[in-house]
Amino acid sequence: MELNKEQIREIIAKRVAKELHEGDYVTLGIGLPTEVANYIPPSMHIMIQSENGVVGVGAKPSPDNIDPKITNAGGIPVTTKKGAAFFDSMTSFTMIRGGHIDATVLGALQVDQEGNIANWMVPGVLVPGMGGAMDLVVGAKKVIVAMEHMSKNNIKILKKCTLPLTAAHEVDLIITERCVLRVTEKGLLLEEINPLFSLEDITSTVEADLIIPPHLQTIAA
Amino acid sequence: MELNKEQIREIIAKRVAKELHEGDYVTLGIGLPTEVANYIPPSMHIMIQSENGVVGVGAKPSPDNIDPKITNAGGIPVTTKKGAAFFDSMTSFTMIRGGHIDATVLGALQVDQEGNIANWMVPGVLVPGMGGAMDLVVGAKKVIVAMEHMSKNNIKILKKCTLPLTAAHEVDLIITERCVLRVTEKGLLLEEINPLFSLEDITSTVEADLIIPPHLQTIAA
Amino acid sequence: MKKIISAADAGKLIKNGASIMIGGFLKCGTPTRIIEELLAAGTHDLTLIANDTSYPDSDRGRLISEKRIKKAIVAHIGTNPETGKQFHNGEIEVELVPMGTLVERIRAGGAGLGGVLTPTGIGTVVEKGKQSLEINGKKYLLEMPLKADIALIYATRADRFGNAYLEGSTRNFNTVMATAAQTVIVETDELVDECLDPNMVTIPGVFIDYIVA
Amino acid sequence: MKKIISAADAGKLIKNGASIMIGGFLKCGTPTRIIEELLAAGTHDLTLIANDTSYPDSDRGRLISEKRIKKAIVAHIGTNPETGKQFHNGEIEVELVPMGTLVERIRAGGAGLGGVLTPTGIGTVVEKGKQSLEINGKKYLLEMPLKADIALIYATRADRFGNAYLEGSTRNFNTVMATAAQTVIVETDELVDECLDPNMVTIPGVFIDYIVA
Repeated sequence: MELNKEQIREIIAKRVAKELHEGDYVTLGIGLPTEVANYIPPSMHIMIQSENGVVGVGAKPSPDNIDPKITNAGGIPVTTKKGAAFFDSMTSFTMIRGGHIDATVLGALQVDQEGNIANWMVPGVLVPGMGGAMDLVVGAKKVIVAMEHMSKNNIKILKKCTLPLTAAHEVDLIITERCVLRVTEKGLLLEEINPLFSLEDITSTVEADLIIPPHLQTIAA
Repeated sequence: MELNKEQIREIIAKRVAKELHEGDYVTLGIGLPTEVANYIPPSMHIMIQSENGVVGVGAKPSPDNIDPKITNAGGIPVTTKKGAAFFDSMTSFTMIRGGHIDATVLGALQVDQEGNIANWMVPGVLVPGMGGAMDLVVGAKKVIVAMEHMSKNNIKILKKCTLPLTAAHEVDLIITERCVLRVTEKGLLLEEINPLFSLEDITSTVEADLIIPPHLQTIAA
Repeated sequence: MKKIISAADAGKLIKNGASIMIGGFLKCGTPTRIIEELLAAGTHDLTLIANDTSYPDSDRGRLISEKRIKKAIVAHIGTNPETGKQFHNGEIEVELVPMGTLVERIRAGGAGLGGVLTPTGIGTVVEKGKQSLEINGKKYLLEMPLKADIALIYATRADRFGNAYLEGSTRNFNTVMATAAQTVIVETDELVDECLDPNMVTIPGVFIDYIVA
Repeated sequence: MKKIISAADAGKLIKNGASIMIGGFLKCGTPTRIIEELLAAGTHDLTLIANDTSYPDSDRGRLISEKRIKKAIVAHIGTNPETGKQFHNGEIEVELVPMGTLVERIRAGGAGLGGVLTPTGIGTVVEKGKQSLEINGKKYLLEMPLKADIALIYATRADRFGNAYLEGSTRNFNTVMATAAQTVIVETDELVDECLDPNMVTIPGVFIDYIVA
């Protein structure tokens, strides 16, 4: 099954959105995770926290409504929703590291069956810096990795990450366009599978130990 | 020479006021130190910090102008001066412990030639708690002890404090109604003497090693 | 949207034996109505974490006078002779903590930090039984984080999202305590119909669980 | 009253080889005018402490592009490829610090604390060469305080007493940096004639030395 980038991102972002609950405070990473916001039902009240100092991030401003003093962590101007608040980086990381954020959604270069995640550098190639990711992964109550299942033809869901870690033993859930995997003490539990893919499409593209339940659930859409 | 309590407090508070400089941020302890504020010349701009979360403490409010939401560290309603700011206890002790307060003026039960100070408890008798005093003494750039020279007939300026310390090696200056003593590595330097007292009145009431300069300065008034 | 409850219901959320943080510096910025209901509910064996034990006949001071407190972790008890008396009689345990250390210990609890390294208390009885570390040639005490089951905090104004604005010198310990308890209840003088201006929020609603209006 | 100086004079206060903290998260809340003057003054061999190195052609990012920075202590360099390039070429030293750790290290410097005990970075390369402590069964890294010679911070409005109000998401690192440098210069969009409302002060003037209006 070949999906284009856009379809992949939509499948993942839609599925991640289902992990969020009424009243949750959520921090979304840059890139794909940011798109999760587009699939939160308008009736559901979710507060998006941005590590640069906003809780209650709203929609993109219209061109004539841009305030350079209100941005998200990507430096992009945003608006605020009802109930928003501004604060400094110290308070932001008190929220993040102190366990006050219900869930964080982050991309990853690699993730493994121990719940380790690598998403901040490829030695000698890409060293953007960890930004707030290390604190987010350590501190958020629930850590959701939202990523494309493979990177070109490289396997990303491993027995043990080979890239420098962002944090150890912190990932709870891995959501790709092919499946939903839960990190358990015995390996990755295949909770859901996208019916567009076969079980073989999963097992052949995951190096980690997989726990495959007798009755496979279809990915929630 | 017999002075009454009021005279004693006035001599001390007046002399302490001379230690403050234009633009200083100062935290005054409860009791006698608070009276220092009365002797700051109106032309001199000094900002008084109160550890409960005010910088720029002003005069006592008139009875019809009391706001219970604006108090000093003694719980007494105060007003604020021009340029005042409110903040929380965390910020307050960032100021205090972080070295951002130019001077603190505190009372003491005992003080010694090593710059140790005891002002928070008498075991078995009085245990009010240290409040913010330990942080103030450790953090303020200059620590001024303002106290009556003796407690009834007991000597308070010792070789070594016998009461539980508030902090070790932090006192810079001791100001009593009889004299001004500077803590130096070699003992207490008698910087000024109140002409109402003789040298003998000092030496007989101070246990600490005293350095007496050849020409005694009169207390600045 | 946060749950809006009565002071009486807030009082009932606090169980016998619970650890509670109560904001306020003496009377200023103290959530008095919830304390009234806590007194009325008869709750006892509490561990109190606060700046002070107030006055014998005021707010958390009455929790002392009426013997509801098993242990007090505070910076100052001088304004409440009842605390000193019960302490000397062995009726209550009192842990006196330097004020700056107390606020940092609560902050560490709320911010997920492992402890506080402070110069305050070095060379004093506060050092007793504690680890100290030498860092860059200077000695620091390692002080432990503090958390509580419940925090009762004050706000001058709050909105339904739990955002709180605190006026004057009422902020004191309220801001850090909001971050350091399992359940955080804010008692507000005024519940606004509209939202607070996001620039005017002293305590973001993310830290708040219940509002007593 | 604080000294009000020009951006050019502020730029000149920064000497070759100085350590400087610069507030802002990318462009937001960054004191750009002083940076312009710092560039114009030709100052070099600086140690930069900031959230990020911005963009190659913006504010502190230009300090990188124009090779004024000897060492950068930052959480993120991804938006400025020039930093990565100079880093790989060995032209610049880069110390990457998790953002939450960076803000706490600066705070520790400003608050007189001996260090930070954080769980962030445990099990990663961030641990390398650092002491860790086990506290209540959990491992924490000991991270060192950060201070600087100069801090350049942004304000939306300031008064002549140095009190500053920061709007929107401009607060970011500005608040802690104001506490952690020998000399603190605030660049304000607006200098008010009257004083700020003491309830609206984001950064109290006690932390400020100079105002660039």
